[in-house]
Amino acid sequence: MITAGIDVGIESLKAVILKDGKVIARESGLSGGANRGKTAEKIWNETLTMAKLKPADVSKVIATGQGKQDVAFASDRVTEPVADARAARFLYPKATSVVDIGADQVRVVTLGKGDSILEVVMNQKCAAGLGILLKSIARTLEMTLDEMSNISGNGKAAVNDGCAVFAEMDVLGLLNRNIPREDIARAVNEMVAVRVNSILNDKIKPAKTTTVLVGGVSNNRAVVAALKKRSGINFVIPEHAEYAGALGAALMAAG
Amino acid sequence: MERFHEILQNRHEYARAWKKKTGGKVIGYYEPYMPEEIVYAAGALPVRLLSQHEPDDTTDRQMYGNCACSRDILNQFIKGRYDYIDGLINAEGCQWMLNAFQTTLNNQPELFNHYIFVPDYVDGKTSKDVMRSELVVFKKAVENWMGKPINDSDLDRAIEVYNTNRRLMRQVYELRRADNPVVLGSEAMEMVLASQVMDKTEMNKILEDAIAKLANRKPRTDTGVRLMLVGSPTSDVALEELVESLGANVVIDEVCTGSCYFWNEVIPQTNRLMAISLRYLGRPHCALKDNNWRRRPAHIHQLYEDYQAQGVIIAKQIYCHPHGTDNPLIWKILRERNIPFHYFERDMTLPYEETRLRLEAFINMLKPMLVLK
Amino acid sequence: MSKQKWETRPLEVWNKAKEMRAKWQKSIDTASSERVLLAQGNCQWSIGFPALRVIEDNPVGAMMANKSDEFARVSRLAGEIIGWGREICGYQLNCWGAMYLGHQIDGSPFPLRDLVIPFSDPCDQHTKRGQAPMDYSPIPRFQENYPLYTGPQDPNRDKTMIEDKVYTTLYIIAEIERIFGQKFDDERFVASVKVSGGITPYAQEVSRFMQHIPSPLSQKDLYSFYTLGGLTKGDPGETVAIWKALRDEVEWRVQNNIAAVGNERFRWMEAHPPPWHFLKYYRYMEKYGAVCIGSQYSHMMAGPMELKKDGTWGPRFSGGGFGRTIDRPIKTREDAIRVMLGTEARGHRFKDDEVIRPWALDDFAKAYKADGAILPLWRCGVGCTVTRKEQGLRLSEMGVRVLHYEGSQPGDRTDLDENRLFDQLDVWMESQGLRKLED
Amino acid sequence: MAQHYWQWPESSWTATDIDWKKAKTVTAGVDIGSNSTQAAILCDGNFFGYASLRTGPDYRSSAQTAMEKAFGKSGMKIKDIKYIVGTGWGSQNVTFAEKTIEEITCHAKGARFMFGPKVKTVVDLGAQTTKAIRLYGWDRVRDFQMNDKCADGMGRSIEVMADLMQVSIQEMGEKSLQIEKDPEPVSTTCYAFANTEAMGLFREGYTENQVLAAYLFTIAWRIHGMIGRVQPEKEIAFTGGLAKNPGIVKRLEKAMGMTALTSKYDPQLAGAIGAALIAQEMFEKG
Ligand SMILES: Nc1ncnc2c1ncn2[C@@H]1O[C@H](COP(=O)(O)OP(=O)(O)O)[C@@H](O)[C@H]1O
Ligand SMILES: Nc1ncnc2c1ncn2[C@@H]1O[C@H](COP(=O)(O)OP(=O)(O)O)[C@@H](O)[C@H]1O
Ligand code: SF4
Ligand code: SF4
Ligand code: SF4
Repeated sequence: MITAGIDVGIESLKAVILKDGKVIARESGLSGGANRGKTAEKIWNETLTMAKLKPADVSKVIATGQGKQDVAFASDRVTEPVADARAARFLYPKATSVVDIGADQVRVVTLGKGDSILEVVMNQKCAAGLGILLKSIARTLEMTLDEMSNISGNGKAAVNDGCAVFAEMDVLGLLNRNIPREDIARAVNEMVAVRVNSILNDKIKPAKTTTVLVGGVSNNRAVVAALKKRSGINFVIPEHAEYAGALGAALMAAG
Repeated sequence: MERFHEILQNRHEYARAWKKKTGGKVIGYYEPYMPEEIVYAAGALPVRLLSQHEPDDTTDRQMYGNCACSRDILNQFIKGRYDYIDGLINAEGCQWMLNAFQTTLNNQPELFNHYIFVPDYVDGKTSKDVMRSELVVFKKAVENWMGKPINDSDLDRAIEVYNTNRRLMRQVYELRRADNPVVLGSEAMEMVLASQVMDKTEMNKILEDAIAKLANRKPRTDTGVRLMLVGSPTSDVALEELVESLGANVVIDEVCTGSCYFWNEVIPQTNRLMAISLRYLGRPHCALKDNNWRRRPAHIHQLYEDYQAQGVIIAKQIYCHPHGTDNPLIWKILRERNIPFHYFERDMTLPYEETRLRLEAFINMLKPMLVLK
Repeated sequence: MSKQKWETRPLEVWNKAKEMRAKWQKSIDTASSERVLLAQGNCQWSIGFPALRVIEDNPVGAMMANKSDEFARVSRLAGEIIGWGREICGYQLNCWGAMYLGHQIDGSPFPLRDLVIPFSDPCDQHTKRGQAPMDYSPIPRFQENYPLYTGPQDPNRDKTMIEDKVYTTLYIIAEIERIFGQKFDDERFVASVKVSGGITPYAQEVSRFMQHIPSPLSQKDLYSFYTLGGLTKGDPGETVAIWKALRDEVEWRVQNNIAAVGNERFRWMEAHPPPWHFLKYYRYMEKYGAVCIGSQYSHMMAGPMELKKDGTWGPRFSGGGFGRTIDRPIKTREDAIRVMLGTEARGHRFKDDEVIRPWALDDFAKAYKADGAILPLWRCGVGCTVTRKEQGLRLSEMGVRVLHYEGSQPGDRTDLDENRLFDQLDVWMESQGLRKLED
Repeated sequence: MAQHYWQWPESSWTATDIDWKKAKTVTAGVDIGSNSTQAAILCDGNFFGYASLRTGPDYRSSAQTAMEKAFGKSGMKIKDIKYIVGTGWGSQNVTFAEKTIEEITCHAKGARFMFGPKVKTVVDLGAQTTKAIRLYGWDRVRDFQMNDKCADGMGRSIEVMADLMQVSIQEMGEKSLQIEKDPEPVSTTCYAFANTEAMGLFREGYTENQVLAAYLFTIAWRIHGMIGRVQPEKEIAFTGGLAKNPGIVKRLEKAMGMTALTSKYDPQLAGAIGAALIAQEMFEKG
């Protein structure tokens, strides 16, 4: 059976086509604000082309993500944590929790027996926009996201870890004091880790070795390293972790 | 002077050392309405719990919407910075502090703890009796816990030590009034802050020394614009230092961790607990308790005049609701009396650039260095 | 809905209730023209003064939020401009913002207050209530103490605190008589205290009926009623009559399995007032077959209740005080005040529970067989949110699924992200394996 | 990323009809904002040249570049300028400046030059901070207010929003005005909330223009509160980058019942011009 999942994030849109439990095509792009519906179609078509398929070949499409209702051709919609949970179980059957750090939201899903979910914790509003912050700081520092995620080691600089807005303020202050760009980037990565760790501390704390990390920011090695250090959790990071939502939706479409 | 800075910076070490030296017990307290004399008379060290800057990734689990002050105290407890504390006392004040108290106890129920109800209507006719009866209960609780009674002579001694401290601090503040003061705003503030985490007997000794030394200091002629600080409690002197770096000086404050802490003394009477009650109810009103008869605006105005300040900085902690609720009236009064002021919100840390901009502009506004056409 | 499990039908007493509310509102609106004193605040004894109306900023603010987003927003801005920040309780911002603007929603002039009698409530925002009108135009204000302490019950402490309150209340009444030259009518007051004791048993029964599956009423219904006896001081006799009618109707509903939500399959509880401008989420939850069985707040008229050892849900106090049945004669003003205050200084108000009985919500969940709890986190004010996250932790440990959403305050829509809330509700339901019954 | 929606156009201009070599005093002001850097040059008080560009991560070189762009082909060099005043967020990094002065004084001064003596209230809408400045009858600051801490970064947030919406920053304002009635604003608390909430409006079926309208209304509303706190007079001038966004300015005008003053100068230049004017005074005072 061929099924597909589309994850319409606030920033990026991801599509996955699944055939008999195997991913045969994946594609992503920017979500595009008001045109999310059209972007979804465009990326969907690209994914189909990649898989050399026609729309009719796909038996079911499920959409997820903050813009899921904009996907006109999807026959069903699921919420993001449910899709994440499904994907995590598929990618790593031993998984007990899954943490998704996206552009705007951080979600911690604790998995229960069978298909059940014990708890979903989402970031508080003041911890929103961590992925966006990383991107916007990269722009301010004129660095690429990749450069920012390669930074390691220690530095003295620190930014306010209360929220993205205050952190950005402090970054500008550090720039004014001519602190090296690398130090600033490091401080911001650390700040993101502090905020995410605070969400991990909420309600049920994820297990040390069986927690799966997905979402765009899982690509940021520096943040992940800092988070590992703070939380003591040795995350399992699947390949193509940012597609987890889409994959989960495709799996759900397959039943 | 440096000694105060040192103790303030290393307040945890100070308390641990005190404990080791004396074998005594340390009691942490949250609100300025806590009658320290009683604790001191029992032979324990009362320490005001102050916030610190530390990444906070622990309190979201149990708190929401709190001011950074109360949040950070909980954060420090969870991280074990306050492992030397044997007991916690909260004298009713702000609810966020009550929250910090209660939540800490939920995490560490083994601590000795007591809650003192402080009348909301501090000027009420019967409020002093309620306060006194609360102190009777409190004294008994401390006695039971310490395992020995607190005598009148213990109380007298403690009252004397605290009154001496208050007098000395008033003396230091008196020095700030001079046109060319020998003590800067940040230095004086550091003293007050340090005094809240120190053994007062020791503090008094150091303080006497310091005052003697101050007398020989050369008056500063470069302190510039005289400012007054009003607002939420703080635990550091970053703001004062910033002001000084901009060619101005904070000459007086109306802050709960500043002048309000020591402003009035216990007036002795045979009923010691009543004397203490009256002292605490009669302290400069904190924003929360300033509800029926408004004394705060008058007090602020008086300090402003006495210290010949030229402008007022109102700095409020984010989510500090007592000060938030009081602002409209303070603004109104200041405007009516043509007193220039600048209001802003601060967090645990001061964003340097932004605050500098505000203060510099405010100082330029008060005393333009350019004769603009 | 295709096929409902249970029958649903609207409440019949509802119309009568509406009428009573309208009457009360009118008496406020005409207060100034009738030369009636208008007090900011709330107290039961106000009924003793023939020409005194008490009205709090809380219901005014809530009503504004409910009626007009725009007017509430403009009012809040007026408050912000004179110096309030966003950490202030939204009711206060709405109500006094309108005072600064000088008019009400319908454009009529804002009725200025003549005196302030702050409502006794542990929320810090209440301690400072009524200062806005006092600072705006000099009017008398009568503060009292709101005693509270943690730790074990101590009769001696209670006694001192209650004596203080009795003294202060008598003093305030005498002061109002002196300042405004109004005679306090003891008989009326005594009658009112007796009558409000009369409501309590009915309210408690209604509360207990809510334990039934399917729930006969939902949170929205409760909100229509709780204001009747408590916040609006209408005709006492009428109030008791309507509570009786309500009780009878609810009993009938329980006997006949008339449900608030026809497809009830999930029961959830709350902890505080909802956002008054956004009551539509209750409707939305019905799509999932979920019903809200109330909160301590909406069950307030029944007074403090607790889970008894035998598993029943019953009143916590007897012998006077808010929500307590009266078991002794009331003759004088002081008797009535003492009954009104009860014998314990704390536990009086549902918000005391936040501090002294943190397990209160656990009990509530058990009593009402709640599957879930929606606990809002409000950024402004204090009383709304203090210890809410800890309560959430306790409930989760019990196996009750908890949803926190964030906003400013029930009367302030600034921070409430409606679509995010819908998303959260979807996640909450779906993660428990529940999907919408039908769209 | 194919298109940079957030990028606003940089610009510069140098007068060709003034011979700077003949001028008695040549002064300059450099405003290093957190987002944009401007340089303005005055010859005997006449506007000679300016440049406005994006501040890079190296503030010092941004200041340098701005000066060079403002010189254009005139052949002027930094050493030819008698007095330079630095201002703005990064003022300390104008290494070649004789003096630095905070931007509130500079904006007040610059606005008087740009908008004429009618101005009583100046509102600087910068990328990181917004300020409302009330003047005395002349160009001295009488009272001022800056945004609350949580309202920082409104200008930067618009850039993020431009990216998320994929609408160019210059078109946002116009687009947001092409609707019949403004929807209620989203959260005015801070931009992190506002961005999320605005993006969520699509769920309610909002069109692109409506989302933009709600979003810009939010920012305008926030600024309205701040302006109110200085008890403004009606003669208001908007300066700073956001003053170029009609979606904000028009909404503020409507909410406050006034019409903003206009000027032939680019509003973003106020800080730099003010600094150059102060430089001139400083120089004349000696
Ligand atoms: N290659 C990468 N390296 C580092 N960070 C990345 C990379 N790709 C994406 N990110 C981060 O991930 C975020 C996007 O996360 P994503 O889960 O795709 O968002 P959403 O689904 O919410 O739209 C970006 O804002 C960015 O910070
Ligand atoms: N042409 C334009 N159209 C719309 N908005 C603009 C334009 N140019 C700049 N902006 C806005 O102005 C902001 C920069 O403001 P500016 O006052 O220059 O900042 P600062 O001086 O604080 O660095 C940008 O973030 C952008 O939002
Ligand atoms: S600026 Fe930061 S702290 Fe303030 S509301 Fe926004 S996210 Fe929260
Ligand atoms: S008074 Fe203000 S700063 Fe102090 S605990 Fe209360 S809210 Fe926090
Ligand atoms: S509990 Fe909430 S709604 Fe009530 S007064 Fe306090 S802040 Fe306002």
